[in-house]
Amino acid sequence: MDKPFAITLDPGSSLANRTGSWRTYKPVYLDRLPPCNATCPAGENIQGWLFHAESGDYEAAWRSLTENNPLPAIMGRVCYHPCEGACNRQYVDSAVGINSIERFLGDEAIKRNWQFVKPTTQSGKRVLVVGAGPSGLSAAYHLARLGHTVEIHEAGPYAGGMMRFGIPKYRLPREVIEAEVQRIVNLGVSIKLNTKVSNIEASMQAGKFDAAFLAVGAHIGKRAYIPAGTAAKVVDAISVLRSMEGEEKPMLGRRVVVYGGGNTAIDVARSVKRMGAEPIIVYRRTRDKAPAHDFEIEEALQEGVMVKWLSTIKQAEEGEIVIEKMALDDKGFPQPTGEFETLAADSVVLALGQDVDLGLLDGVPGLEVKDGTVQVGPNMMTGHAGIFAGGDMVPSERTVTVGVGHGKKAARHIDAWLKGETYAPPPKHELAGIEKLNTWYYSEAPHVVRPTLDILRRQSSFDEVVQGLDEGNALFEARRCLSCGNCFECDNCYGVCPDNAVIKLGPGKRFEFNYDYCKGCGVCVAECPCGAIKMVPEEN
Amino acid sequence: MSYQPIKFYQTGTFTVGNRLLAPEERSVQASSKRFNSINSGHRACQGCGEALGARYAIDAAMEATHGQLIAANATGCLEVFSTPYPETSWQIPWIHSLFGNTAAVATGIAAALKIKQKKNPQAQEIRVVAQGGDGGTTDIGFGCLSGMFERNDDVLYICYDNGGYMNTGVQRSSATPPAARTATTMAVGPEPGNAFGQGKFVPAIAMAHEIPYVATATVADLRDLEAKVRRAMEFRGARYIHILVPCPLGWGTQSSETIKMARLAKETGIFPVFEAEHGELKSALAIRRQLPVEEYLKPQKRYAHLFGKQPNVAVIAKLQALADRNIRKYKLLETV
Amino acid sequence: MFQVRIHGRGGQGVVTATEMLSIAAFDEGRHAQAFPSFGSERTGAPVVAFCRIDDKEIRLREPIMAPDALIIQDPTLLHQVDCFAGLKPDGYILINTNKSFEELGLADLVAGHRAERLCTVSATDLALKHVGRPVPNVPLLGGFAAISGLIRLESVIKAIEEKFSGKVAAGNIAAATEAYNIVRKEMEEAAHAQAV
Amino acid sequence: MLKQCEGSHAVAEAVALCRPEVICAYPISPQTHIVEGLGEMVKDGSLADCEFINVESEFAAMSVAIGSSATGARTYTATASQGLLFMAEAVFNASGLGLPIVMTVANRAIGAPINIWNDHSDSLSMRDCGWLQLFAETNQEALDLHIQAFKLAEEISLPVMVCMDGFILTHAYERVDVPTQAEVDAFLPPYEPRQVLDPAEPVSIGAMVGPEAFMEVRYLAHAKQMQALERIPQLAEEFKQVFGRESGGLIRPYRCEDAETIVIAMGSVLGTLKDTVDELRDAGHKIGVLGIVSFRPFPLVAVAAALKNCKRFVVLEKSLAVGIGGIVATNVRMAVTGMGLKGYTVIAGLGGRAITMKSLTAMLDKAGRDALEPVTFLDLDWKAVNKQIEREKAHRKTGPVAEALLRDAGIVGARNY
Repeated sequence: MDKPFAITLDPGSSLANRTGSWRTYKPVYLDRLPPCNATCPAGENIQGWLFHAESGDYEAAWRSLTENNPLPAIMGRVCYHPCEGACNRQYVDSAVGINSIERFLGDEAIKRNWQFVKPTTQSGKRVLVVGAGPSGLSAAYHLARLGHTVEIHEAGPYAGGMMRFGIPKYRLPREVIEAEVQRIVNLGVSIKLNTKVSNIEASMQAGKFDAAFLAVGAHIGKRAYIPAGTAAKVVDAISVLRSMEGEEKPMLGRRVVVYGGGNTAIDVARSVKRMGAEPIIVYRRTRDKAPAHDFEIEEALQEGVMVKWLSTIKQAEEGEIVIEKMALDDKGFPQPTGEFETLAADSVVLALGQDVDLGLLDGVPGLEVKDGTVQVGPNMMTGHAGIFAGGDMVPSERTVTVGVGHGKKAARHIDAWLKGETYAPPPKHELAGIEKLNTWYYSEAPHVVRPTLDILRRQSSFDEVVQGLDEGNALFEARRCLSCGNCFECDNCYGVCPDNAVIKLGPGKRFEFNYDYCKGCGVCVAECPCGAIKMVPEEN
Repeated sequence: MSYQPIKFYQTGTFTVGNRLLAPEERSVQASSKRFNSINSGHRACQGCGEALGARYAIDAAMEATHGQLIAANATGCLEVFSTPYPETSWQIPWIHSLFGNTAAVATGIAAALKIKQKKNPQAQEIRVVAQGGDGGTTDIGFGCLSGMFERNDDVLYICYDNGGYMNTGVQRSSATPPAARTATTMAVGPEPGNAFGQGKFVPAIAMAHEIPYVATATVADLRDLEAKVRRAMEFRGARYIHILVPCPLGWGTQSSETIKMARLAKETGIFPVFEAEHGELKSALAIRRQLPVEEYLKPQKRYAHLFGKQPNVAVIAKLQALADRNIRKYKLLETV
Repeated sequence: MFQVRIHGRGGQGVVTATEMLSIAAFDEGRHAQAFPSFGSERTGAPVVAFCRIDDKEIRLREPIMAPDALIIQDPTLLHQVDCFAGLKPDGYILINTNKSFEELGLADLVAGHRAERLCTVSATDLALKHVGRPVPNVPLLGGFAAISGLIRLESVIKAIEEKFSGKVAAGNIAAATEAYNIVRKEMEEAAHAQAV
Repeated sequence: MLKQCEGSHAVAEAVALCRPEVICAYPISPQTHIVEGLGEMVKDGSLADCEFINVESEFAAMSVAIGSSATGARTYTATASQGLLFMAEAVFNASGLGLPIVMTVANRAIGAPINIWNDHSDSLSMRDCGWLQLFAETNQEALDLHIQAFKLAEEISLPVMVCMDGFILTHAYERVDVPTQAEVDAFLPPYEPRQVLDPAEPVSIGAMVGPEAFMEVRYLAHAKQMQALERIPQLAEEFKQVFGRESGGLIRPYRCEDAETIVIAMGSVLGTLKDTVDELRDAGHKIGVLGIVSFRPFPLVAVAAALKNCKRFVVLEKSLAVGIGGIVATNVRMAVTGMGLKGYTVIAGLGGRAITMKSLTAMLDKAGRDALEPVTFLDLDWKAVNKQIEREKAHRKTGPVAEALLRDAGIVGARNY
């Protein structure tokens, strides 16, 4: 139409007015490090794999997870999940059940027989891994994916190391270990069982290995001197647990005293309970001082395990022991009280920690051994070039997860070393703390509690105590993730911009700012639920 | 075992959208094909709540009418920042006439459309929306608005309430909340701002006209706002939606806090968000995490005089009582 | 040009009367202009209305100050308003009353007037009788047709039919016709009396 | 077809014949009968496809008209006096937006003191609002001007006021020739808007225009009225072709040839003036009458041409520019600038004061002898005025003027004959 001058205007013509020039600060998208990822000893990108799980794409989630950890079904059972302790959701309602989702994904992978993708090229290098425990398996897996030929030498009859000999069935069914180990074998890793490496250099020469990763674990039960009569039965926890794997169960009698307050002590007590015995844990300090995880102590007590806190064994005789009551001093250390008590006991199981068998290192030049562990550099290499070590045999917290983490880390360094390079890990993003989030946008959704086996079966069988999640509640639990510091495409920035200055790039592509019109008001930053945008000054 | 089934992604209905929603569950604003009825390049202040509210509401109305919409606009910020010659931000047929006559202009548009429809019944039907600020609605335009209500003309009137005459430099309107400082109600004497009471609360007056549909909304609850515009378009006759749109300039808040302020207004009970049909209250948007009014008042410079060395406890208590009254009256703590 | 002024009270159909008079004249092919005294008078207040009748276009818009005829719809006005102001010598006067000019105390005022131009008719009674309401305006028009000879009774009846319908029209026609006959009779008697 | 009917009714019929699509109605005397009439026609269906809206004020009436006109509907409303002032803001807006609304103004005085009777103060107070203003002399012309007004308004996209004297015309029963629908359709084509609110072609109407373009917008409004100056006589000519009547145009001279004195006026008083002039002519005065039909745009050239041979002119107007004198007179004087004519302003008929031949004759006789004051208030009651002036000199608390004057005149209720 022939419009009147000035008073009538063509639609949308204000695009000519670039309001971006009003800006003194501008918003920028960024990824921040979610606290779960930050705390995972295995270095998992938890928020990353949850992102896929949220959409129900469990295989993608599993593949993302196994980028860092080849044993989700195992970890989903035995990991002590520090991630959940760090989870920002605990400030909204309760932490996301990361561990249970990991287990769900691991079990899905076994059920659906998902396999690892074989490397396309081979490096021609050969790496010897000593020990088929979590650390060794992890290293082997990563090295194989990097195209190296990997051979694991395992002294024992089965793969799994402490996962098999240290963790009872009711916490970790053996078929789960079998399945995840088999998947690593299918990737091309060869495992030689009953093959004890007694001299590492000899084994390396014999097998023409270019490098070695040692992860023999800590299998030798610590002994402590207890005055004991000849007839007294005193055994160590590791051998008890190991013997559970064999055919003939250990003969411990009815009243079994377990001496120690760590997870191993709990494991032994709960195991013998299942064999019909009446375990009593004797520990010299209090429950809150005990190194065992409280939820495990709780489960043990539920199952009828007795505990004598603040007690030490003074004397072991046939059929009974004498304990002395202790009291904590002001520094929290237990001190003898001189009060004694006699307990009936058919046997005493010592659960006082384990030592490493360092025999295979005898005579290797350059190695440094300190209080029973091999010293390694930040790249996990021992004093001897080409020989790396990890897991329980190096100084660190002795958990499966730490072991898996060592395996990954060592593998990356070994790979670099084989190439004559040094591996530099990528810089870490800034942490996405709760203060960076706008939690208003997350709707109320309480944590899903994993179902547990009924108490009678727990006391009488080795059936798995903690059950898995079904798909419905696994999905629900995954969707409780706040996606801290990482855009999950909620469209908030796109919606709340008063200047339509956010461009939506489509599914998976996130967004970008249209700085021609963005006035820099910062509403998008304030309303981003997960803290994936920040304001930065315009450079002048 | 039982677990709660999830309709939406864990951000529920609070975010604008998300990648996991079925298309029919997505908000209009989440769509990359939304109309952007008011386009980029407008001259609103940084973080303008009215610019945001207008796009939310008009886009939703465009969606509901398949783009067959004409808008009348009162004089005020929205008009000034959207259509300074030689540019307009509007992508829809739009007319600005005067400050106080928008409802009547819309009536005229509706009347003309009715006749055109009658003369050409197979033509696509076109609907009318009128919009203005609280000054143009509750003060100078109130006569025309009431007339439009009383005749039940087929017009959806949307009031963007930022609690004052911000365009002219923050003077008091009849929608200025109690104790809020404006350029014409300086923070002197015991009670700057309105005399106590809800001021002139036009949604209630609209309900008194018993028009088919009345609703309040805020820019902090997008989905609620869009649902109300959609609902409004299902009715014939006069409809009224009153949207709270924070004004960083007039309220003395950070430009980034626009939505936060609207959210606080609702969560404290200061601004009740509800829906009424034919004069009867139908539903209210429940408070999710109730907060004391201080949470809402403190960040705003217009209330700074309440929080000096000696906080004005009496006035704050009165404001809390106001919020409590809303909570009782509109049952804001009862979740349906 | 013939100018008529009608006096009455609000509610007595004064304005309507002038309009009908103009319609009657129009029906006879004349030019006519009827207009009220543009007041905001309410029921009961004194009201005046005017009607001009001519054979050519009427351009004059001033109020009628020198009427050729007066119709007074309410005799109680006689002592409140100067109804006779400007009346031309030998102007026509028709009053709604059952009294005589003498009884109304108008003897001096009308002294010298031609008797057959001074008539009274109790139009209110006729209205009550035929229409059932005390609206004297229409019967008076019948009387005016008679007294002035300016318009025919048929034209008045046509005007009535244009303004009213059904029973009201019929009643008014009856009333106007009776008034017409009454006035004719009065005029004849008056003429006869003068002849004697 | 010839009819004897009320002026308001005649106008209602004319408007209906123009097929309006939206009519806004708000009651105010003396306009009310017009919209009442239209309301009946919409109800009984004789005026089809028309929305009739009872608004809550004149301000709303014009605002509704703005909305409907901008949406492409032929739109009509009517008002008077206070009503016109109450809608003033919207009146300016309608012309500013270039919306071809047609509005009848049943001219009436403006208070205080409140007064319902006729003069021209209302529409003349809006003389600069950007509307065209056409004044009717008779009910026939009022009827005809409405038909012309719609065509004119829509052609040049400006609103038009048709002004007719309240009561004197609106309430007067007289003969009018009401054209047939066919005749009107032949003269007035359907409305084709210059701009329209339509989703198919969205535009923003009513933008904020700053110093950089505002003057241009105003100039264009002026240019449009200049354009109308040419169109108005042509339309009158076209109208004559179809209806066979002289109606409208810019000015209407009566016996002005060889006239030494020309009296200029607008509206219904022209009739009385013509009768007066006829008598004066018979008495040997060389006098004529010039009627102004189009007050806006004001026909400067045409007026100058009509006056070029006279010696003097008298502007008789029903309006007062307080503090200067005449409003029409001021415009006329602008037209005759430099022509060396004697000019007299006569303020008459304010608030319904009757303008009689007697007074006009006396006044024009004086004018003929150049014995007239430059500004004359016709039939002013000097006794009452002076008394009040004295009173005010005497003491401070004199109370309300109007009531005092009525008291002096011994008049209880206003009577005007």
